[in-house]
This record gives sequence, C-alpha cells and structure tokens, in this order.
Amino acid sequence: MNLVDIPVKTLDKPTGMASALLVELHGHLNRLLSSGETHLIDLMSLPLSEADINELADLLGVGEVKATISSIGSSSIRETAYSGIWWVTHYGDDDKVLSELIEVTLVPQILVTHIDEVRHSAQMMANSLSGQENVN
Amino acid sequence: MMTEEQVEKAETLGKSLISNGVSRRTFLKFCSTVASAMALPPAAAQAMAEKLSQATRQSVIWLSFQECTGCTESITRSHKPTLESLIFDFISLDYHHTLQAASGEAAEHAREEAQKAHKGKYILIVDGAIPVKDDGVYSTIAGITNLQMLKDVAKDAMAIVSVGTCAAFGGLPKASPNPTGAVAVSDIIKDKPIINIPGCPPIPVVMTGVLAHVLTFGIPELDIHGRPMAFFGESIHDRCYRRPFYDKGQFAKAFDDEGARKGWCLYEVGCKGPVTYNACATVKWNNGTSFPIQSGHGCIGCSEPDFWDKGSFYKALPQGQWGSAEGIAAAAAAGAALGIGAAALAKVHQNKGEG
Amino acid sequence: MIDMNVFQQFREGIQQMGQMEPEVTLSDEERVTNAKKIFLKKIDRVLATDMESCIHCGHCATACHFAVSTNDPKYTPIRKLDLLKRFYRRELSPLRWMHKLYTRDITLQDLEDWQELIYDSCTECARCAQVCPMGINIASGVNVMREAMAEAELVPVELAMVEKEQCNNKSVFGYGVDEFAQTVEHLRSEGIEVHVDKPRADVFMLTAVIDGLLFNDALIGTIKILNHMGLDWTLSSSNFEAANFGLLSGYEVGQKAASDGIIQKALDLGAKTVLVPECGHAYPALRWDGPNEFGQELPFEILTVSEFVGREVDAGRLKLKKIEGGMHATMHDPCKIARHGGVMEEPRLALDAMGVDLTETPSNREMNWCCGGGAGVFLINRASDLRQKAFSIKIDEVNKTGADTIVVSCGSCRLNFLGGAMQANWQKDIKSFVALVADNLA
Amino acid sequence: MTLLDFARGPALEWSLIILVAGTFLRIVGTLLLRGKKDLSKPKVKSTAGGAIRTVFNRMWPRPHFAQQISFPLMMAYIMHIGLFVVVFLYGPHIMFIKDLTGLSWGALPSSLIYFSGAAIVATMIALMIRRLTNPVLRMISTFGDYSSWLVTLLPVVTGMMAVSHLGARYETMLALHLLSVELLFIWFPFSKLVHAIFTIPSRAHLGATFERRGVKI
Repeated sequence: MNLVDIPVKTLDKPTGMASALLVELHGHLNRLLSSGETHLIDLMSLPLSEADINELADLLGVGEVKATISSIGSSSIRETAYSGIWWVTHYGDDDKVLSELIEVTLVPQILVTHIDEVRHSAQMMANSLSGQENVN
Repeated sequence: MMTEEQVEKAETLGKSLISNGVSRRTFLKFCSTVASAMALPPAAAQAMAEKLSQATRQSVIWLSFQECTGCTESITRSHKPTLESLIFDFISLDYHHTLQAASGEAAEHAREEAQKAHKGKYILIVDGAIPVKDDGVYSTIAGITNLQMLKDVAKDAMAIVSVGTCAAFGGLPKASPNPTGAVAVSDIIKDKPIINIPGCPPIPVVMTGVLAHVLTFGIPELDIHGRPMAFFGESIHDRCYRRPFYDKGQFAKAFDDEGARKGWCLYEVGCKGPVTYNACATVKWNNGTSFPIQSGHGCIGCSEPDFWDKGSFYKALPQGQWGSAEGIAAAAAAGAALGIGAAALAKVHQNKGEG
Repeated sequence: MIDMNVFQQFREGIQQMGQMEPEVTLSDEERVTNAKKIFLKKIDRVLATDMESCIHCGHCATACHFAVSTNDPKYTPIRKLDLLKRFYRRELSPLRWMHKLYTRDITLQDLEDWQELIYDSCTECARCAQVCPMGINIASGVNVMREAMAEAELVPVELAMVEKEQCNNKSVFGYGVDEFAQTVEHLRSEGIEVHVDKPRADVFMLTAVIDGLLFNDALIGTIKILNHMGLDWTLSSSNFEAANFGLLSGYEVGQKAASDGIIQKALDLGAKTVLVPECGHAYPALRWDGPNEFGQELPFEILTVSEFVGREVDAGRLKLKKIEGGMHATMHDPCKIARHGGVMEEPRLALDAMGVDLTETPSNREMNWCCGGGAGVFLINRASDLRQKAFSIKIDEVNKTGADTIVVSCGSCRLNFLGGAMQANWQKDIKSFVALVADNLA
Repeated sequence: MTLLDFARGPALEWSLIILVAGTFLRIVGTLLLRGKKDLSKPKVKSTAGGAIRTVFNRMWPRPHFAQQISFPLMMAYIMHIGLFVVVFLYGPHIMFIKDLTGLSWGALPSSLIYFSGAAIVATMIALMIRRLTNPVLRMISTFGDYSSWLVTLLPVVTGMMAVSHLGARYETMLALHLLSVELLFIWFPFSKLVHAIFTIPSRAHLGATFERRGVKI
C-alpha cells in the first residue's frame, strides 16, 4: 500500500481565488510601473487548492524566460506571459515544493548575483590569475 | 565572554558559507522557505538572508533530560543534507550528548567550556521533562541531576528553547500519575526568555524556522503557552484540508465506514484538531508528504499541555468527561427522594395547619 | 314581565349596602394568619403545578375582559395570584428553602392591595385558562384567594353582608322563608300549580332570590315546564335558595352550609334530579363543589334548568313549538354554566326547536366573554365603572350579531345585562331562556 | 487543568448531577403534594382524553387569541424550534448526547444550524424588547425572567462564536460554551425554564378538569 491507495480526496474544483489574485497582481504591476515598487506573493500562505494553482498558472500563461538554479534541490524561475510577473518555485533535494512565490519585479531577487559573491568571485579570479602567472 | 581575539576571528556566516560552497541563492532559498513556513511577509525572506549572512555562528547547548530522543530524531531525521538541515551550518552545537562523539567527563567538560566561552550569549535547547521529585534523582547525567544541570546551564543562557512537549509542558513523563514528579522547563526557570516548541515530536522545519528567527529577528511573537505564533497561531482544524467536510456536517463515524473512505472530517472519531495549535496541516511531515489527518487518523493534540491526560484519543471533543451513568442515575434517585421528602414534609405542614 | 320598579329598588338596595362600613373583628396578625391557613389548606398538586408553571408570557391579559377593556396591566390575570404564589413558594414548594431567602412574606397590606384584583376585577370566568399556553387555571386560584380574603375579613362589604344574612337569617336581600311562602301563594293565586314540601319527589326544584324578587318569569317558566311534562317535582319551603353567597364571598363555611342543606333535602326527598335555576354560580356551587363539601358521591343528578330543558328536548320528552313570527336572537353563555359547566349545546337545541334564528357572538360557548358581573361583581358598588367597561366588550360582541334579542340563562348575567344596557342606553331585549321556552311549549 | 478540561470534566459532571437531581426534586416534590379525590359526578367516563388533548392542542392558540398573540407566539415558535434544531440536530451536540445516553441520530448540515442559531438570537432579542416595552409584561416580569433569558441565550451566542472562531481561541470559546451550557443545566431546575417539563402536567390538569365538566378545551 502506498499513499495513492489512501482514499484521500482533495477539492478538485477551483474556488475562484485565481481570478481574485489576478486582480491583485494587476494592481502590483501598475505600482511597479509608477513607482518601481516590487511585490512578492507567497502562494503557500494562501488557502489555494491544487486546482486553484493550476488555474492561476493557466491564467498567467508562459512567457519567454525560464531559469533554473541548482542549490540543494533546484529552483525554477519562469516569467509568465505577463512580463514583470514571475513564478518562482523552490524545490527541496527530494523534489518536494518548499516554497512557491509570485514576484512582481523586473528581475527576481534570487537571480540577481549578490555583491558579496561578486567580491568573492573577483577574489577567486584574482587568485586564479596570480596562480597562472606563477605557473607561467 | 568572547575575547577581542575571538571576536576578530569570528567570521560572518555569509563569508564562511561562501567558502563552504553554500551560495547566497541557497541562503535566500532557505530564508524564503522559512519565511513561508512562518507566514512572515514574503519580503522578509530577503531581510532575513541579509541578517543571517551578517550573523556569526550561534553557540548552542542542547540538554536532553527525561525524553525518548524522538525530538532529536525529528530534527536530524534525514541522512541527506536538506535545506532545513542548513540550520546546523548556522549554529555551533557545542554540546548534545546524544549526538556528540565525546562522552562522560570529556563531554561534560566541553559543555562547561562552551558555557564559559559564550556566557550570556548561547542558546540553551532542552528536550525532555525534568523530574523534581526526591531532589530529581530519577534522571542524572554524569552524576548531575537534570534539575541541577538545567539550573546551571540556564543561568548563563541568552534564551531557552524547549523542544518537544516534554520540555515545553512536561509531556509523557508528567502524565498521570507522574511517578518522577516531572515538570516543564518553564516550571523551573522563570528568569529567562523561553520559547516552547511542543509536539511529540515537533515538526523539523518549526525548529529550523524558530532558530533562524532567533538568529535574525530575535525571539518571535509567542502565544499564551510560550509557542511561536507563526507556527502555533492557528489550529490544525483551521488549516485542515478536511475542514469543508466539517462545515458541511460530513463526518466519519468510524475508521472503516463510508465517511472515512470518502475522507470526511474525523471530528466524531476523536480528532483534537480544533483545540490543537500546530503547523502540521500546512507544513506536514516527512518532507511535506502528509500529516496524521491526511493519513486517516485524528489529531491527538500532542502539542497541547497535558494531552495525554485528556481522555481517549478517540473520544470526540464535544463528549465530555461527564462521570458515569450510575452517577446520573444516583442523582435522579436522590432528586426523587428529596422530592418525596419535600412533598411529605409539605403535607405534614398542611396537616398541622389544619389541626 | 319584569317589574322595572323592583329592579330599581334592587339596585338602590345594593347601593345602600355599599355605604356600610366593613366589619373587622380580628387583629391584623390574625387576619394574615387566617389567610395563610387557607392557602396552606387549599394548595393541592394541581394548584401547585399551576404555581410552578407560569412563564410570564402575559397572554392571559388578552383573554380577560377587565384587562382588555381597561388596558391596565394591573388586571393581568396571573398577577392576581401573586400572593398565593408567594405563599406557595415560601411554604410548600419543593424549593421552599431557596425561595424563602428572597420571597417576601405576605402582609395585611398585600392582602388589602389585592382585594380589588380578587373581587372587583375577576369574575372567575376562566377565559384566561383558554389562552394560557401552560394551562394554568387562574380562576381556581382566585377562588382560593377569595377564601383567604374572607378569612382575613377582606370581603367587599356588599358581599360580606349578603353572605352574613344568608348564613345567619337564611335569607338573601331580605327574601327568606316567609317571603318565599308569599311568592308561592301569589303564584297559586294566579292559577299556577306549585308543589312545595312534597315528602318524596323525582325532581327537587330550587329557585333563587333574584327569581323570587325580580325574575318571576324564570321561576314561573321552570314550574310551567315541569308541570307541562307532568313530572313528580317539588320545591322546599326551607331549602329553596340555590344562590350561594358563601362561594361568591369566599366563606367556605357558609358555602358548605348552604350546599349541605340542599343536598340533605334532596336525599330526604329521594330525588333523582336536583334542578338548579337560572343562577350562574349556583350551578358549580352545587354541581362541582357540593358533593366534595358534603363529603360523598351523590345518588342524584344536578342539572341547571337550561341543561335539563335541552336534554329533554333532545330526548323528545319535551316538545316545543316554533315562535310565532320568528325571532332573531343571540345567546350569552354564562361562564359558570357554559365554560365551567359544559352546558353549551343544550340551550341551543331548545332554541333551534323553537325556530330561533340564532346568530352567535364572535366568541361563544367556552370562549364566551363574561358579561362582567359574575362571581358577585354585580353586587360590588365600587366596581361599577370597571364592570361597565368590561360590559362594553359584550355590547360589541352582541352588536356584531345584529340580533335585537339576547337569550340568557343566568340571573346574575341578566341583572348585569339590564343594568349595563340601562347605563349604556343600549336598547336590547334581554330574555330569560327558561321563560322563552315556557312560552313556547307544545 | 485548563478551562476546557474543567468545563468538560468536573463542571459538566456536577452540572448534570444538579440538573437531574434538581429537576426530579422539583417535579416529584410538586406532583406528590396533596391531592383530593373529586366526589362530584363527572360528565365523562374518563378525563384522560381531555388531558392528552390539551397537552397537544395548547401548542397552538385558539383563533380567538391568534391575532393578539401572533407576534410573540411566532417568535416563541421560531425560538423553540430553533433551540430544538440546534440542541438536537447539530452533529457535535448529537455526539454529546450519544456520549451521555448512547442514543444518536442523523444531523442536519451545519449551515442550517447556523441559520437556526441566528434565528434564535434574533427572536430572543425581539421577545426581550417586547418584555421591556409591553406594559403587561413589564408589570409581571421578575428577575427570573430576565436571568433565564440570559442563561438561555448565552449558550447559543457562545456556541455560535465558537464555531465561527470569534471572540477567543476555539478551546476558550468551547470552554465558555460548555460552561454556559452547564450554567443552563444548573439554572434549569430552579427557574422557570423547568416549564419545559411542567407544561405537560399543567396542561394535562387543566384539560382533565374541563373534560370532567364536559368542556372540550
């Protein structure tokens, strides 16, 4: 017996939350335009059923950017058909969804390279260059 | 107190983790997950990541008393490195006598060292209840009673985290008849901030989240039982996916009936979800696979004080402990007897009045 | 047929009584103690259940002619039992230990305050019992209250005087054995066959002072019917009076004495039937209370005259003819005979046999509105305004029928109708049921 | 011991004992009072029919009174039916009763229960406004009327608050709900609420009295 055999039924009809979220997102898009203010929505904190999430994904569509991050499990970052609205999903190392976010921004925060890491990489590169010199 | 030298040496987590190959994106991902689990505003993830990267490794002393090691099992349940286990990269677990290699006097020595080195700065994590009967002789480590050890270590702690229902509320050791006189940490230590993370065992991510919160934003908001509101603010029932069945009045009457097969609400077979505050229904267990109600059993209320002594796990909430049918029958008989007596006396009164 | 001069004299006589001072012989303490003794004695499980059951819904006020016509909440029927309830709670309730902590004891002042509620503004008509959702019999409680009032010397002076007269002189309104003998002589002189003091008789007929003095038509009517049917009947020269002022005033001893006399006589006569005249309260006094006061079940039946007539008509033993020229009438059901006595269809059968075109008042039979004069209220002078207000309901009811004739089978009601109509200048023909029947024997 | 434990445990046990003992005391102590045999000749063979009839037909007023009392009657009906529905047809209450008596039956959907609860509150408020404004009711009302009203209303309000998660945390509201019910249990035998039982003998007595006299009421 596995989990599928346990007779558990989830609500399979969308509740209309998706369209409500769409209205909210539209407001955030306008704010991004007018003041540059970004926004984050944590989908897991909302009482959304699987059907709701599917509906929302359908409504938002698929845009042209798709990025994957690999760090203890993967993360998927996709721009939706509405530019400026990003769908971010973090997976654990076992491919379970850890968190699912919608970001209204020009570039999702997680894609932006942190200045500390730029500093670190500059250092590394410097080390590596000086190493080459030494070899040469 | 750390010496000047130590402070200089102390590296920020950001730096040390980068050199260990943990990227800032991983950091942010961890914080997003924690923020989501703690229902913090989504934007807090970034602030948390920033703060965490600036923090130094936190010294932690973990004391285990009257317990079953379930709590430790819970937080370390996986062999694979997971995002949640990152917390171990953020802390310096200076003493945990179940996990550490050292034992006996060497181990106790390590504890004393850590206590001295990080006086007033370390976090004390306790799992297990503390027996106090007969001066606490029922549980000792290296000849020191739990009671004494708790008092000693708590003295110099910054804050205490009581992990598991035993440490938080006394749990099973305290269950009636409580032969060892077990009590909760908060029954003994009154002058330190105490965060209770009850549960039998607690949810791993709850421990992670609370520790991350303490490291970044300090002690989180607590409820009347000292539990972080972020995880214990809502009842299992409030966030239960079977709640619509409750609202519609569709209940399983037995574990093998039609209602149970249809996944209806388990209220009538004793689910304690409505009076149990924990994050099981949202965070779930076993890497978010399931939680008791989802696998067909009612919540037993393990994160609530004295959950073991509240009658059968299978007795529905509205069913009280109303005594016995015999008691009610006796009351009826007594009432009737009183009534007969009252009427007889009234008649005597009437007859006298006429005489 | 009624001599209105006699009616006027009668009214004036009552008015004079009202000017007398009530007689008080007992100390205040004794009066309260005596009243309480009655409560103690009279509360039984039925009354106790009533005392326990009230939910204070106030519906009874919508059924009471005094409460409705005055719109004054103090006349709310259940309130009339407050003292009884207080006593019950303090002394006999199974929760008396608790009630005693906060329920005030009864004082003479309380009793004095309640006198108007118990006598002037309650005819014990029991209409309120028809609306009470808890089924509380308020009228029977008021009756106990009256008995307590009587023991506390708080009977309105008119009722007290009449009762005293009946008890001591065996006469009412000065109408005693001699006066009755004169009436008999008078009737015989008019050629009416009157049987008095036969040693044995099947039917023992009673009359009432009011019929002897004023409503001769009712007395004669009854005699005519009995003669017409050829029955073996008799009056008694000593026990002719059916009216029972012991009941009306609340003097239990007086009530028993009056009833016992009649019952003993009926037993002596070997009567099969005791015929109660058109006198409302006389019927329940004898029919329901009589055997209980006498202390045994009785071997004869007690019928009021309208009941007797209806039954005989129904059985075909009494034939009536259609009234010449027809008659459009309505009927007043006396509370004591209809609601308290179950005599409702019998008079209607007789009226039907006489071809009376009967239009019922909107409330009739056990729902009938009391005329406002029952239970001795017609005697209480100070209640006259109150009584007249209550009577206005009756006027409305009758007016709605469009009938000009009202058939009544109770002397007190008839008296109250006459007085009320006179005061309201209301032109209606108020007829005695039995007199109407006697005029149409076939 | 938490408030809920107290409410579910000793408070429930003792309130039930008081409820049962007190009710028996009151009923038995009243119905066993002196009763006299009526020696007058009844007009009917048996008065039982009248007694039973009156118990039932007093549930509805005679047409003569229908108009004057229709409003309070309607309110009272809604309130009593509502109380019946909420007390006996709500799932968790059936559980409670089942635990107490072993008897159980089908429940109504919760939405209907909430609707009934709201109807009870609305009608009880309407009835109280009437009691406070109608001159007759003001005159005859006692402390017992107001307190019994409150004691009856409290469980409804706390129950509705508990299910709708208002006021306090669920377990606190549940405890308050239970405590308010227990207050009702304790209050019941010593107040006019016992009319729930007395209405039967009281109506039966009246029905029998009148039946005996040949009057069908």
